[in-house]
Amino acid sequence: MDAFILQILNGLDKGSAYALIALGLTLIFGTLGVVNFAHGALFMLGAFCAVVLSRILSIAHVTVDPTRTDFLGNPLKVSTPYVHEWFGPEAGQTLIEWSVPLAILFSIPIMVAVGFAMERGLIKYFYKRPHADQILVTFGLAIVLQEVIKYFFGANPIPTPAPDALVGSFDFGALLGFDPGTIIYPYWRLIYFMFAAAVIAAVFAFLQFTTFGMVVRAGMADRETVGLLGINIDRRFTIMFAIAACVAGMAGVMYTPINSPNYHMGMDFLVLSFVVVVVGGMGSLPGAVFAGFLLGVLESFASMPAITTVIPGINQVIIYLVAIVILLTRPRGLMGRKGVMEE
Amino acid sequence: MGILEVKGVNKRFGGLQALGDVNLSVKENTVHAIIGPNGAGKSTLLNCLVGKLIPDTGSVTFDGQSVLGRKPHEINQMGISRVFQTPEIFADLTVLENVLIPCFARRDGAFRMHAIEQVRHEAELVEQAETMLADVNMLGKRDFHAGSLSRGDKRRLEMAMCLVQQPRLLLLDEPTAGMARADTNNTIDLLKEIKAKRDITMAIIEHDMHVVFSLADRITVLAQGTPLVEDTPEKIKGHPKVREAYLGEHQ
Amino acid sequence: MSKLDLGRRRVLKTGAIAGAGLAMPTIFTAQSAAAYTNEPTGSSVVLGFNVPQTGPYADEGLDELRAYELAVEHLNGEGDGGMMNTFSSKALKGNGILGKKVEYVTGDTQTKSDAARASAKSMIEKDGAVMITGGSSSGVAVAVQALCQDAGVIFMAGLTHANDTTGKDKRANGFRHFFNSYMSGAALAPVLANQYGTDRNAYYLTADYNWGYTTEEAISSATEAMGWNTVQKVLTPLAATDFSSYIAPVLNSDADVLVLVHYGGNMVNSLTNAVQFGLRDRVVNGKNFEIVVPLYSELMARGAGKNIAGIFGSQNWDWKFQDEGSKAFVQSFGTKYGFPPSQAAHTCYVQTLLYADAVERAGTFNPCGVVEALEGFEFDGMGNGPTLYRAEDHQCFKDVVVVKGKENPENEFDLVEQVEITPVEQVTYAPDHPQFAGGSLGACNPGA
Amino acid sequence: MFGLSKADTRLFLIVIGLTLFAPFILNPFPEGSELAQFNAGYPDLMQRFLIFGIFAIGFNILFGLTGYLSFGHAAFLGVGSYAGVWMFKLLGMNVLPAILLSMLVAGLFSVLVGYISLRRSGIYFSILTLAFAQMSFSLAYSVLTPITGGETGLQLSANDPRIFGQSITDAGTIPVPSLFGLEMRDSFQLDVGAWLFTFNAGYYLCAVFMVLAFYLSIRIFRSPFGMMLRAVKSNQQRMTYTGLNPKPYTLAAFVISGMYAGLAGGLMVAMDPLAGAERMFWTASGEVVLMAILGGVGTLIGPVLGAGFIKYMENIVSKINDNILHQWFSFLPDGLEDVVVAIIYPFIGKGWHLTLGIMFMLVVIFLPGGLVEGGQRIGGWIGRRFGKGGSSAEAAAKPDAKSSPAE
Repeated sequence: MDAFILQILNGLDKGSAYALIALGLTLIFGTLGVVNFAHGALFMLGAFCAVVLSRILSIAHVTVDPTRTDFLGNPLKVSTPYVHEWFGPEAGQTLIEWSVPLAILFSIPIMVAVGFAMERGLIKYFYKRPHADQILVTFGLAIVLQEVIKYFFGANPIPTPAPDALVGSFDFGALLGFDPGTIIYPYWRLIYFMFAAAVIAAVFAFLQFTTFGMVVRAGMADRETVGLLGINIDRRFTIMFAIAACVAGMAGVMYTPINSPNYHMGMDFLVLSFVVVVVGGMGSLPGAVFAGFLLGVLESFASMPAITTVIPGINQVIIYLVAIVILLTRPRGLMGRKGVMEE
Repeated sequence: MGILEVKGVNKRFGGLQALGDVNLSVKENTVHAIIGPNGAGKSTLLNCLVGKLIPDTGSVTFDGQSVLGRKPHEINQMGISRVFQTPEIFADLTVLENVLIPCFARRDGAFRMHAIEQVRHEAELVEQAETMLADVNMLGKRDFHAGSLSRGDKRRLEMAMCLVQQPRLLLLDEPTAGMARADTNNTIDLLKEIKAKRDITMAIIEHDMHVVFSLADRITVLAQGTPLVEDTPEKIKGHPKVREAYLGEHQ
Repeated sequence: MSKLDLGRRRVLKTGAIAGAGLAMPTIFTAQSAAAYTNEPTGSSVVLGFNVPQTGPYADEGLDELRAYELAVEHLNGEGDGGMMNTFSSKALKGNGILGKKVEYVTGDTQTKSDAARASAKSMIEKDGAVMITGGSSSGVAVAVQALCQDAGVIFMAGLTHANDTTGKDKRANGFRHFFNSYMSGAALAPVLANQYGTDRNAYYLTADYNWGYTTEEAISSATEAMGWNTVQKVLTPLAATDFSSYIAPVLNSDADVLVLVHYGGNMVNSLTNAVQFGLRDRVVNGKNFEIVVPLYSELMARGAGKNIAGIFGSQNWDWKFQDEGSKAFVQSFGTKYGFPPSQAAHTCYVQTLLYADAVERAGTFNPCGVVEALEGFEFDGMGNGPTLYRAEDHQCFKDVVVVKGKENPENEFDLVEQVEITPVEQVTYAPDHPQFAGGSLGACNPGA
Repeated sequence: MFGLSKADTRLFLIVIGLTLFAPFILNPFPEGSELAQFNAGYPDLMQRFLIFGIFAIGFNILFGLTGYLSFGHAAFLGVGSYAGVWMFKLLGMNVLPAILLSMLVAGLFSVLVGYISLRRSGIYFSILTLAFAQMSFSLAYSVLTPITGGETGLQLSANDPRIFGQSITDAGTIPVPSLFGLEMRDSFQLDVGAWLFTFNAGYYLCAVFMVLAFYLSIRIFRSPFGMMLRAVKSNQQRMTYTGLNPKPYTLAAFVISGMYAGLAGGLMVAMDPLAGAERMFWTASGEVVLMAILGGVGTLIGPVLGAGFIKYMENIVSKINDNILHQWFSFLPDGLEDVVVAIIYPFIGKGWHLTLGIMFMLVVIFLPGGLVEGGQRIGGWIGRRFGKGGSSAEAAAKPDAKSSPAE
């Protein structure tokens, strides 16, 4: 039972990441009709916002300490971050430590700008082009973005830990009446889940309760009609793209303490998030979110030793297997609309 | 005994009775129109005839054979062709190819793996297709992209695609929907011409009274999923029930 | 930045033919012309450095490439000579190899066996490379080794740790300097037993591919021999990025040691996740919960940050070694590039020198001559103490160092501290040891 | 000729000519010259051009004609490769049975995958094929290691039975793939002045298959079957109401293109008897999609050009390193040289992916019809500029200029 609860938590956590990326993907699919292979790259850019912020906060001035030597026997260069000097070593260090949460704020304008630039500069010319062309151009863009990041930050993962105060784990076992230490869950993963829930709720509320959202939803259903009504749907779609980019970016920022970011983390997520979107049903936001959590939970269960010993390799294929079963039993995924991306 | 016999057909969608006990008989070599106000069940009936929907009860027979449970392409192979509300053509193919495809379908059936033979070597079928195009005055556009045609030409092309199969029954689903008066008249002329040239049975589902009365030999009026009356156009015009159910509302 | 003149080889190679060829094309089959594949006929010789330049191991590949460039410099008599000064064999004179200037070509393995083979093939077929070296995974090493065997050139493996490279997939033309899974197990087990006691329950998370299998087997059999108990072995997909669902069941088992048989990005993520779940702070059966990472990769360990502190593992070499060879190598590498080399760089550098030395001693580039010179070759001064290239399987036998992650690193390169050096006797095994059974070297193939 | 129309015959002859003389055409720069780096005329890469050309041609029969975008086509190539290597291991080193079995096994696998996946269309179909391929890859890399060799790939060993051949040669090596004694790696070299041309047996075997595959693809494109496939892409509704059943047509196209992939896989192991699981990874499937789109979807020659382009980038651009750059620009003053090298360096060698990504974007932005459109534009420009007669030489060098679109 305790193992079961833990895997549900894990599944929800994985699902949060899937759902956040899939949410943006399906928004772009649904509103703009664009297959965006660069969406994973946006997630990766978000993560590197955190890296960049921590680097900025760590900018240091270098002094030479003649009493110590480096590995070659030369005098040691000591670097002291400016924030240490400005706010004192302790406060300065805390500031650097908190770079990941701070990066959320830092990433929003950046990701909005990136999304805006991408849509205006590139994607809008591809609305009327075949999906094949959209795939090629966004895939090309994804490669370019990730290679640029690789050029500046290298291929290795870069550690970006959560602030010390948020490191550690929460003991559900004691809370729920199990043995202490059996159901412990890291704080940051709980934060990630709550963050994802909040973002998803915010996006839904935005689409549900604002006029803007109403128009966009109408546009998702029938773009031409809304266009005929004289509503400038294009401008709204640009904003939608920026929002999708921003959601992916923030998901990336928050993900960095869970796994150290590297330049190809976007590609790692890309295929899975496509599967999530399609299993959820094209053009369905709740479908994408639900499928994200569903696949996350199933993946977690499939990796339990009790199951992998019975069916070896099931943890390797569970997501794809589930995707096949769902698509065969429900032609348009869990909540897909008819006619969207079926040609 | 008509070529198409619909007997006691019922179709429900959830709580909605779309078709209630529909009986219909289309006589060979006539033009039979099915009219009725919006939501009368015309399209549902049509879809039951072509295999897209399966009625809950009742029977549909074509030339003595049941069409129920057959797939659309099988029903087509039995000799029923369909013209859509908005012309359904192969927009990415040339006009000639559009007409060639039904020629192949007629000769080779629903599937044949002819991957090595070359289309241009099928002189007989090409000739057949070209004759058909000439028949609808489109031979000059044989190498055009079908997608680039005007709407009227698309309609002609679709008719040609259906006729080249030499169907025994041609189903027309509001062939003039959304057309301007001039286009509508052209279509009427085209259909008259087609009818004059060959023995063919047509079943037309139509909203536009002008079209119906210019073409139909017999008319069935459908209201709320049930046939109200069936008679000749002249009699239908003055029928009180029809005025009440359909024409009255239509003014 | 110093430059190497690469183009000259081809000019010189074909220059002689060019004169006659213009008048009348000469046709001959490549097979009959040379005594062995890519026999260098001009004043230079080409080596092929085949390393991952794209994909997750790109940084490791680049570090290997740096080491190769350094080795080429030293062989050609430029720079400070590095380990050539401390190497026990004095055959190398700093005038290239057999008097021929060393040139090189580079390629990208992408850490895929197909791409690696394509790249190696182009080096052999297009650039005339007489030796291929590099790689940072066993899959690639085995694939390229087999290719070199078929083509008739020498393969000097880069970073490859699976037993198979010199076990069931060994080849006569292939040589491995790096240590292997068995050695990691044999070196780690006594240290672990010493540190953590002999009554331990170990839980294995193993990367679901060949290297994972052989390493898991090596570690588990070595620790079981010390009295440890294996609770569970779980295979994790290569593509996994979030290991939480594999870590969580550890909490519900009675394991008190977690062995992460992961490398590279998998290692960074699984270790980070394990620490997140508070495993380091756990007490099970009255014992502190411990994590072990059998094979350390410094470059990747950097990605795990503070999480590696205090975690045991094994390494082939570390730049903080204080022997003369290591110091010389670190000095010249550090001077050239500004930071210390990784163990991948070290093994690649050493392999290049060993190859060059073998050619000098054999007096020929003929692979069969080189094989003969390397088989049973004993040397010292290359950073690992006295070392033997065993003739039976072309594996180097040397001391293995057990390390643990440093608690308070002084800089980003200062990742591990040496715990113990396990002497070579303890890590030596019979060539027909069950973990290595099933392959045969075959005969050396000179190609042509 | 060959039962083809005049334009198709011309295209076909050009393709035959290009494959036949590729060892010359791909080695335009003299050995030892600075530009020799760009020569692609060595056996391995030439074989790859053809093999991936076959793969892309087959993929295009499915995607270009029916519009069904399979995102798991590499699985068939991978399965074919494994089948081929197993033939080498069990039967003997003759390549023909291996290639035939590769096609057969890939064909059977594609019947299974196609039958299930084709129940859906559009992106749902793409994801189904992707799911099958990813499952194949994951299992081949891990659980199925005894059959597939897992991480290291399936390779020959001296202990293989090889019923109709030797397990090990007299010289103590593992035998190499051959066609009735003609070893695939046999080459002869031709020295003409400063040029060195290599003619490789394996390459010409690939060339034979490639020419046949290309010929078959022309025939399919021009056949009633091909027309039906385009009808599937254009309007399935009309198709069913014309009495045609789209299912068997699409399945047939899927299986044919699966067998093309199997042929490519079989040839790959015939040239190099090792099958790695990575060739089934989704990026490999994505690569063939990119090849087709880059070259020009639905055109005959486009996919081959796309395949050649990507493989050229992968094998040639990735091998340029900074030393080579320094050497190229050594004529410049030192400071300037360093600047130039520093500018170009990120795009070559380890940065070849970056160049590839940029090329994808440029092609799709400026040449919506892919490289074929580029060729047509160049051809058109030359035609206008120099009149009709002057274009023939250029057209021979640029086969795309002559390609005829699908219709």
